Amino acid sequence: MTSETGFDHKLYGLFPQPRKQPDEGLKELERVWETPRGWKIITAVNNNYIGFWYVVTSFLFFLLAGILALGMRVQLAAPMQDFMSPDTFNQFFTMHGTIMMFLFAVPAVEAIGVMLLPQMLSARDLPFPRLSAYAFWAYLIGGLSFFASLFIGAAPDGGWFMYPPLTSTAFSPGIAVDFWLLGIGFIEISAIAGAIEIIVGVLRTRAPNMTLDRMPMFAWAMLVFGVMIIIAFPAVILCTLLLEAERMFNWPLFDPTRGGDPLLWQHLFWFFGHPEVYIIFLPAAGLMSMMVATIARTELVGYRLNVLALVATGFISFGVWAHHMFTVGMPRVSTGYFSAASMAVSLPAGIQVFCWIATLASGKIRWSTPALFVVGSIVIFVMGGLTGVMLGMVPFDWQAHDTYFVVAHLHYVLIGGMVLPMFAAFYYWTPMVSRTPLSERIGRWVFWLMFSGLHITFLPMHLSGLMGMPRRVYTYLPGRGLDLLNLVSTIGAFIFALGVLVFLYDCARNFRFTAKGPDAGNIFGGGTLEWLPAGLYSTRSIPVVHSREPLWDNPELSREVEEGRHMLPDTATGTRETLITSPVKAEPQYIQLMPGPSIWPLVAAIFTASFFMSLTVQAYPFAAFSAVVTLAAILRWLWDTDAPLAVEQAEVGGGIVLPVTVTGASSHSWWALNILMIVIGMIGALAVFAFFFLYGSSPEVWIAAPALGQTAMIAGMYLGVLALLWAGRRVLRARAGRVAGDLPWVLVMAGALLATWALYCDITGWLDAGLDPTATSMGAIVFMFMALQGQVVIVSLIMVVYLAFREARGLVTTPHNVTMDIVARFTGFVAVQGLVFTIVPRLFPGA
Amino acid sequence: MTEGLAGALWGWPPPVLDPAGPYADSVTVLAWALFAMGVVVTGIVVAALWVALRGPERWRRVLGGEKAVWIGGVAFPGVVLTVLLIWGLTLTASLTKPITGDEMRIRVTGEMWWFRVEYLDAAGNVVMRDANEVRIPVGVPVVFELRSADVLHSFWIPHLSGKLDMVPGRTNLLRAEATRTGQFGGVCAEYCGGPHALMGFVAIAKEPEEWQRWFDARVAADSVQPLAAVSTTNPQLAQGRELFMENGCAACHRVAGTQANGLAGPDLTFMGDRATVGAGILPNHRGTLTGWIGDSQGIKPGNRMPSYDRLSAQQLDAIAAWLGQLK
Amino acid sequence: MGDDLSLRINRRTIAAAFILWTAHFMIAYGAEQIAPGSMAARWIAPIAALASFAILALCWRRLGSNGSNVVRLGLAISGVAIAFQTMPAIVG
Amino acid sequence: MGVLTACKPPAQTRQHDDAAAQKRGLKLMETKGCGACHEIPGLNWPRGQLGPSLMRFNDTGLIAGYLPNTPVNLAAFIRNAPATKPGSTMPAMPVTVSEAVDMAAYLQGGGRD
Repeated sequence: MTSETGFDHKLYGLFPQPRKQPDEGLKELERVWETPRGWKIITAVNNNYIGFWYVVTSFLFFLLAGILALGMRVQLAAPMQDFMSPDTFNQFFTMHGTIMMFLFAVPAVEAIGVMLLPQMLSARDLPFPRLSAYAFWAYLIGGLSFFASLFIGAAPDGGWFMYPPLTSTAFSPGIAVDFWLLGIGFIEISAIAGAIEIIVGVLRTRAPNMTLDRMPMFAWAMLVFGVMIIIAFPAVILCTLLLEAERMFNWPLFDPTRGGDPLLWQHLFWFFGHPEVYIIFLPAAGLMSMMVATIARTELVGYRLNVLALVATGFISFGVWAHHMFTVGMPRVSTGYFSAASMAVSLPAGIQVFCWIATLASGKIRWSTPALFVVGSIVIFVMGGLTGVMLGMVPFDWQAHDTYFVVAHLHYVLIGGMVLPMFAAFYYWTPMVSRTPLSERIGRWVFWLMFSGLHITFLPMHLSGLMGMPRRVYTYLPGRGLDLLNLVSTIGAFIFALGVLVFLYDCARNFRFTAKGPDAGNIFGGGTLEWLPAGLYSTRSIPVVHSREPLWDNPELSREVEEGRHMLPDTATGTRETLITSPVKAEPQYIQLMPGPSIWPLVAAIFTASFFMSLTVQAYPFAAFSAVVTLAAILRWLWDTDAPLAVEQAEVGGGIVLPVTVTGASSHSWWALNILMIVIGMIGALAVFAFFFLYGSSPEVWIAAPALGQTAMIAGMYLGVLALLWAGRRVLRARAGRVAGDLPWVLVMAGALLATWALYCDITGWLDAGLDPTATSMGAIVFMFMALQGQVVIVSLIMVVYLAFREARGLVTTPHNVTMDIVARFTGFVAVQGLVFTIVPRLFPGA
Repeated sequence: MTEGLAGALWGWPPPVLDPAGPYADSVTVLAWALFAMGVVVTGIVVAALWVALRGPERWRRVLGGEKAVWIGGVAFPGVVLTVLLIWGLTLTASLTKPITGDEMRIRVTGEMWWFRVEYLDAAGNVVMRDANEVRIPVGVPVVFELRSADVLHSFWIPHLSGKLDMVPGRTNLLRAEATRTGQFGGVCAEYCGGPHALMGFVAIAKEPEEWQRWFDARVAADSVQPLAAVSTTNPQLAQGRELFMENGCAACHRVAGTQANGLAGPDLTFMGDRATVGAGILPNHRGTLTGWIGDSQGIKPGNRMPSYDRLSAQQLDAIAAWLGQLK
Repeated sequence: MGDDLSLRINRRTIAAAFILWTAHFMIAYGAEQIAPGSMAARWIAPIAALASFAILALCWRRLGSNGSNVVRLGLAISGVAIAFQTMPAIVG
Repeated sequence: MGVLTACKPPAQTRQHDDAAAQKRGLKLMETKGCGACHEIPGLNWPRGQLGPSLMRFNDTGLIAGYLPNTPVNLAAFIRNAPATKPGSTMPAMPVTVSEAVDMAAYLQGGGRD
């Protein structure tokens, strides 16, 4: 096998090492990974704690949203009841959908990822532990304050999809919608941070020799999940920015009287919203694939087919967004394209289902609670998938759209595809984090209550939909044949809830959290690395992997790992560290030093939340104060991570010496930054889509562009920025081996300033041409371009100042330097985006 | 007209499966085929699961390899989906055949939370106004011009056709045709805030001759003003009319032939002829009309009409009496 | 061994197959957005599909005789999806 | 009124045992929209406040403070209140005789369905 990084694969033969490591090493390892005691536990950043809290929090939101659902079902148990007022009901269903999608489903799978991935990959922790801590705290605080809006009656009531114009200031004048927009935007940022962490974690922190072909299915699923978040979530961020701009500054992006278009929101929202369904489903499918293999006691049949299915779903799910919009009056051929993609996206789902069935057939099932949940999920998911195919048929969708048929469909898919697999995972992986496993006997009750409750609740809804019951109604008229169906649904909902309650009872009785072990152990006989004996540091040494189920192929592996006979035994540098491997073949590359416990991610999260809350209630001075504190806290936390290195390189066992941290294209931070630029670039690209969409829908409000000469000048300035950056890097390289001097950063700073000036020229150019952001949709979207460009320009200016500061301390090294590289790269991105934002509107002017 | 309204509109059989026109017929056939497909495929998967878990060794070996995945997970769905897609696309095409311009035209505008109805002539001029009710002749193709005055709504008469959204700033055209007479319920299917749940209407299909007579009479009545005369003969009606004008009703409602010319609320020129009160939610007779005027907020919380609870029962009844004879 | 997902040709071919689907989707849908209902917008989808099929076939051949069946399935799924994506322009 | 009595000789007892009639009566109250003006037992909506509440109607001595609360009187009142009690603000209702009898049965049965 050829090497990816020049690492000699023969060296894997050195492991396991013949001799056991001395016991002092283990003590040292435990000391290094020690958790703060007492109340200081909240400063912990280790994934064992953060992951567990994260899972518990997301489950809490599942319960809260579930309680809202029960309230709605009581209201709908009989026709025309007044258990709650229409306004309360509208808030309930809005919050139920919002919480389930944004505060439960996505965070829950992300949380399971944070908890399980390092163990499955045998990494000591995720690559950016403080970032996960920040993401968790931001989510907890933001989520709880969002939920609290229900108690003050200020909860949003525009539906989780928030369609304007109902959510525009004209029809929703209060702050409830702002609360939603800022709250959700904030939580999305937390989700994106988590996704970056997970992508880098899966690609760079795998155990040595765990090639892409040997990754656990869940890791594959989380990789696709992360990439999908990076592509899809910018759409909802742009949505919130656009609607907030309309609400706060009166920019008519969705107001048809001034050239806006309410359908723009729907396109952008569903470009996020449909992939979101797969973002939720794929990780759960990854968990299913792993559990299926274990309960059938055999390898997953069609591992590679399954991977192919994940990747195919990841792509095709981006071509189905408008099947939520078949009834808005799109041209016929357009609806056809989305119908076709909806059919195509079912193919990979079929592959996964049959992989699971084939695996069950090729092995011999051992019944257990996870096994029940897995088999039940397959049936429910297939049923939901089939109604999905029905809804993909345009003429049928015209009838069934926005009725209870869709309610039934989506709950089958989400509960069969995500909730039940999650419960299976709770039963399956609890022994990893608890001293005692959950009860098999109670678990069966939980399963049968939930399984039957689900069918009793949602099966009748297919019929209520066809009988004409629309969605999102707080009541229905008597005498329309809906009474009995709804009563049955309500009873089913309570049966389902009873199942969840019994699960809570099981947890209270049997769950005893332990991060350090001894835990209940591998009671289901899984074959992947998370079942190795582990402490807070994960495994004592990191095993060299030769197959997909290393524990099945090498029964001795646990002992070998525990005796420290594999790679990176104990601690090589005397600090927290993990092994960074290459993305494809997982060849050891370097040792990453990891930050320890810190209060600053928590402080930053509290003040980020208070920043967004203050914006919502328009307490601008306090918002500014919060922003400053947040920035200070983040810089303070980064400060620690930049400590000078004690050692340059260290031995990881078998005489293999690896460098300690590297810079450049193989560093994990470089990866993270590139992913971040993709996120910002996606927001820009979708804004360009919005421009063309509005142009197509209201060309009559488009005005003539500023003079061509001015456009050429601005374009020239942006090209000048690129030239300056190129020159700066060139100078740095030319001074190899010497002090960098001032010229490189001065050139980069000149570039950033030139980009700022170009933006200024762009703005004044449009103002002179008579464009007014509040008058027409063209003004709104063009000034939106500039607002987006303004944000990245400000970031690049801050970065340049930071670079100057580093240079003053003599920290800019030749011929390559990470800070210089990142600043130049980002400023280059600013120039390219500026170029696009300048040229696009001037190339497509009005009369 | 008012007899057993609710029961006639909905109920068993489900309207989606009980088509009353060509634009719903073929979708019903498709729906049955899709249900059959759903049941068969679920059956196949459950059977495969049963074989995988409990089946004889020989069968399990067949099912337990990648070949099963290729056949069951790729080939079989591939064929089924291709057939469905072609069917769906051709059906979509046949249901959205170009509009010739010879169809009868009715403009329906979604408002919070009722439907404004305007009958158009061939040139597109409004010839007659109504609300929350569309009457169409049997066997005549109709095009509904759907608009919205405020937020998104959706126009759905499941017996006659699929739904189509009412989008501010756009005009969507919905084709429909009834092949039998009857009353068919309709609702707003897109969430529009507040009492969205209580936003309905009625579609009434009549024999063409009957429809034509009714339509001609209405157009004649709407264009001139014979109504004012009717109300003066009876003191109660005169009082009702006076109260209507004095209490601000006229600011929002229009009654042809009187000073009442408000356009914010439903046109009441033919109120007495309407099947429902409150946008499809109550049968229309003098009692319910009285109740609605006096307590519309109690009946449909959050709607735009205030409750006239400051008027006495006797006064409300007079207004209802006057409105009830506007036919 | 030929199926190994960490092989460069396998990774790249799978990615290429679905990027091709994405490109075809964007061309077909984009054309329909710009000129709804026009004949040009209708023709562009089958033409782009033929080009896509040619590229898929090329990828297929590059896999060689002992290439991966899984990757071939990826090419096939992409091909079917592109064919689906062309039907609305022809049948619809 | 006389005509009505001749049509259907009613039982003059106040307590109705005819469960089927009561059930029909409730259904009619619902579909005719009586709730637009009255609060009616067993009806969630509407709960009109314009007319008198009809909860515990069997305890009421006189219909509209005017007529003895007998089934015949009540049925007649429901059909055409102004004719039964001159000056009543309750309008005549579009219901048949047998429907009115069922509705009366429901109200006088204490509203138990």
